[in-house]
Amino acid sequence: MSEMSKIVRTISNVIFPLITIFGLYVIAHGHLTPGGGFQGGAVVASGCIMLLAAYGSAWAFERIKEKRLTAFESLGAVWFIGVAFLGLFVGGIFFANFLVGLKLFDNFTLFGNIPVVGSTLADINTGGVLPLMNFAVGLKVIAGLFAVVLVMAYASSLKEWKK
Amino acid sequence: MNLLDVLIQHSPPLIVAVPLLGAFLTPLVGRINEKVRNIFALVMISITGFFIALLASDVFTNGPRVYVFGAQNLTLPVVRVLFEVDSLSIFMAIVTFILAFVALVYSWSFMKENDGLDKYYTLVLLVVASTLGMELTGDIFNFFVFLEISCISSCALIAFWVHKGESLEAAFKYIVISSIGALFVLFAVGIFYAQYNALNIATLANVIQFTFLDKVALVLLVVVLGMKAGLVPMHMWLPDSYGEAPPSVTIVIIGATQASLYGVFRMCFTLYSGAFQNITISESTIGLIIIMLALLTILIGVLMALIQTDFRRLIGFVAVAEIGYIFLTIGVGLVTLHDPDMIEVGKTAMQGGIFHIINDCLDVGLLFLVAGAIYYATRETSLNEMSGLARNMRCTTIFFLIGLLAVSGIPPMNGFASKLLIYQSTYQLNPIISIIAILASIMLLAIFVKVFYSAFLGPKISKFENVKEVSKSMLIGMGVVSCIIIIFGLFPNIVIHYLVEPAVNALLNNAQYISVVLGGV
Amino acid sequence: MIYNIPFIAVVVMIFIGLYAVVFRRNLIKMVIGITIIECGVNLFLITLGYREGGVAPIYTSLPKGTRYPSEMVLPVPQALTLTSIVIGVAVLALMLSLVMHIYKHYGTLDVRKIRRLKE
Amino acid sequence: MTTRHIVAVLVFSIVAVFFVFSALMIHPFGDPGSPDMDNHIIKNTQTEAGTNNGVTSVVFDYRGFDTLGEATILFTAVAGVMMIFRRKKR
Repeated sequence: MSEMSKIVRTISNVIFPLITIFGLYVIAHGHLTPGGGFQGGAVVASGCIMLLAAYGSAWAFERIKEKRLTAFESLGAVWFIGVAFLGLFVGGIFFANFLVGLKLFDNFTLFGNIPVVGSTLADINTGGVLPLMNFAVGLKVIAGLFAVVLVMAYASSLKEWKK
Repeated sequence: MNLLDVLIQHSPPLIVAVPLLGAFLTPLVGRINEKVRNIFALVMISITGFFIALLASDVFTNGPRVYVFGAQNLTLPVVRVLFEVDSLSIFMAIVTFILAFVALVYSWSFMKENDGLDKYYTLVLLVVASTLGMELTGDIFNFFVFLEISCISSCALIAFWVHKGESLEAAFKYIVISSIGALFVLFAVGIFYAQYNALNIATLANVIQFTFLDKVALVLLVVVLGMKAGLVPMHMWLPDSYGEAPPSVTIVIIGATQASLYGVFRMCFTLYSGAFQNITISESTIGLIIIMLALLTILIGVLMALIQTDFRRLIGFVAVAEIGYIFLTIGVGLVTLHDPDMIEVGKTAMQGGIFHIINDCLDVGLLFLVAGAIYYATRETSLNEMSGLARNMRCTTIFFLIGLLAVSGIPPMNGFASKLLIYQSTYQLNPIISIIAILASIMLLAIFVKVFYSAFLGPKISKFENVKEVSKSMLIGMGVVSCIIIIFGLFPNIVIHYLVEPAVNALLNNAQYISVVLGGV
Repeated sequence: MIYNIPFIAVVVMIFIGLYAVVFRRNLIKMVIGITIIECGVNLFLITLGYREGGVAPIYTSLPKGTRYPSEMVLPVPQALTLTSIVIGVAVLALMLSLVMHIYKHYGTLDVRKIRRLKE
Repeated sequence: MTTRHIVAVLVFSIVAVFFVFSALMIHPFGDPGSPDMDNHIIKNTQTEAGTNNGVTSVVFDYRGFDTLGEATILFTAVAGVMMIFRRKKR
């Protein structure tokens, strides 16, 4: 993939932060509003892919290697399964939502509040392990999807592929 | 509650989670050192084996065990994913563990010269984890998820030698067929969900009514899982992918294929057991259709194997024929088990079928390992080019002889024990079926004698002057499988009594499977 | 009967996809066919969970006077669909990379010219 | 049109008829009856999972193990693509 015109590059520069912020919002509010790790991760990854398309694969490949991305992906996966294992060690069962109602110190809860039953306003400090898992999945999806597209773009721009 | 009880209680999720964790960590561990990574993968598989052994000791004595994810107690209606481990599940898990362990030991030196081994070990661990997940799960959507993992990771492994066009082609064929198949499984899951608002196998088995929609779902499930196992007429992917994948991987993929077979057993005899209860022998159309297809599978597998010139494709077609024997027992079981006069026949057939699962894995797996060893030593897969290999590769020749005798069902080997049970039961149903089965077995022997004569005996060729015996880890891998084959062949009664019979009883005791979850509701 | 038109649409989508897989000769078109089948199955799951006049099963700022659970759509099919979509993406990525490599090896995407593994 | 095509079209249409019939036999669109499992989830998502979002509670809590499988699938696909596009070591 080669570089696109200056107009495209400028506009993608301007839009990229907005896309990223929106994607991170979708990830962070996954337990309150429609959305979650996968959806938000896909939004952020598509923002990254937009930059890749605008600047060309060689530019992107100089700045980030797919090895680093796969390491991030592994990290996300380990984080996810790690939370599940924490459920086993702390909550006594695999995948237990052990943070709900758990008071860590005096009154501090980490995502541990229980919402009032019925229609409520959004309280971000709820959900137990759900936000943690959302973050893990978000990291995974961002790194994974971007790595796939990056590798494909780079491989198709190599000379040996063009006959 | 002592530590052992706690470990046993938590072993169902750990059996799947440990290889998964290993797969996630392998890319990170692989950055340290190649040797550390290989040892790490082996250790992860061994830990899994430890948990499988613990759970097996419990399940074979105390009956099925349920593990609910995310909650201490089971609440009704069943909303959570749960694992339900009965003797059949744990039997399949043992099979998978043996194959995975052998594959990892064998890979140590077989794959040494390749690059991209981090990903290789990751994917092998993923296939193992997904196969175990398919075997232990008690939730039908979870089964679909693990089916997808196994098909994606097997496909990537089949394409491991990317510089070969044939392996890419085989991988593409495999993923097209298995992803469409998996989507139809999802469609069947949707049908169940629409009718009964449940995804749990025990709950579904309790309420299933055999409406038109259920029949459609049953046909979809049997067709798709049969396709994944290699039932004719959807068998064409199997020899391709078995023949083109690296042989160390083929043995793991055999395990994944057998998990699909396990799925057929589970769907036919647990999920639909209540629905089949009132069907007499003349009405059990699906059983008769499966018997027909199974006979076709055996015949086509054997006949196609006759004309092959590529060693590994030949074994692939033999694997198709062996799958046919297991499907034969499924068909016989479906026809006979609900008829009070014939129930003993059905039980014998099921014993033969389930015993044949492990024998098939070991025999065909051993043959693939031998083919891999020959490829490693000579870089040759065509049978027309091989000759006189017995002089330089004595151990491999012995292993090949063991595999040959086992796969064609000759008395001192394990293949004989299970095939005898199959012949017995089918003879009581209809003598023609058993005659066809025996004839096919004899033809298998003929095929392999021909291969043995042309590849291992025969005149010396100058090209193979400097061929050496393969290295130790490969010999250990083949040796382990051969030992198990011989032990199973010498003491089939013990194996049947302690492993196979509990599995068959668990499979046929549908009420227990349901009541463990629903608690007599 | 007339209310089941969404399910008929599902069947139509599945068979359009199957048609592409079975009768088309181009690898990319086969991949597109598989994606269409997958969309059909996803649509099937989503339509199963619809309750007439229902809102999304989310309590944050629920419209006033909504009765639950009878006026919320079912959450489980949505979760299943989410899983199925991600699986679809994964399969698509793998298939496309295989197609790229096949094109590199054979210089064509025509199934008839690629087949080496016969009999 | 070869014979192979005709057979394929025949099989295709027979299967299609079965699918259409099953589509007609599923419960009417928009009326799933009384779904126990889903009603249980909608009622208990705030107390058990501690979240307002019913779908997220199913994805990560009630059926969290499926999501682990799903994350694994993405991981598998990325590993597979990386393996297929690997470059030779120098």
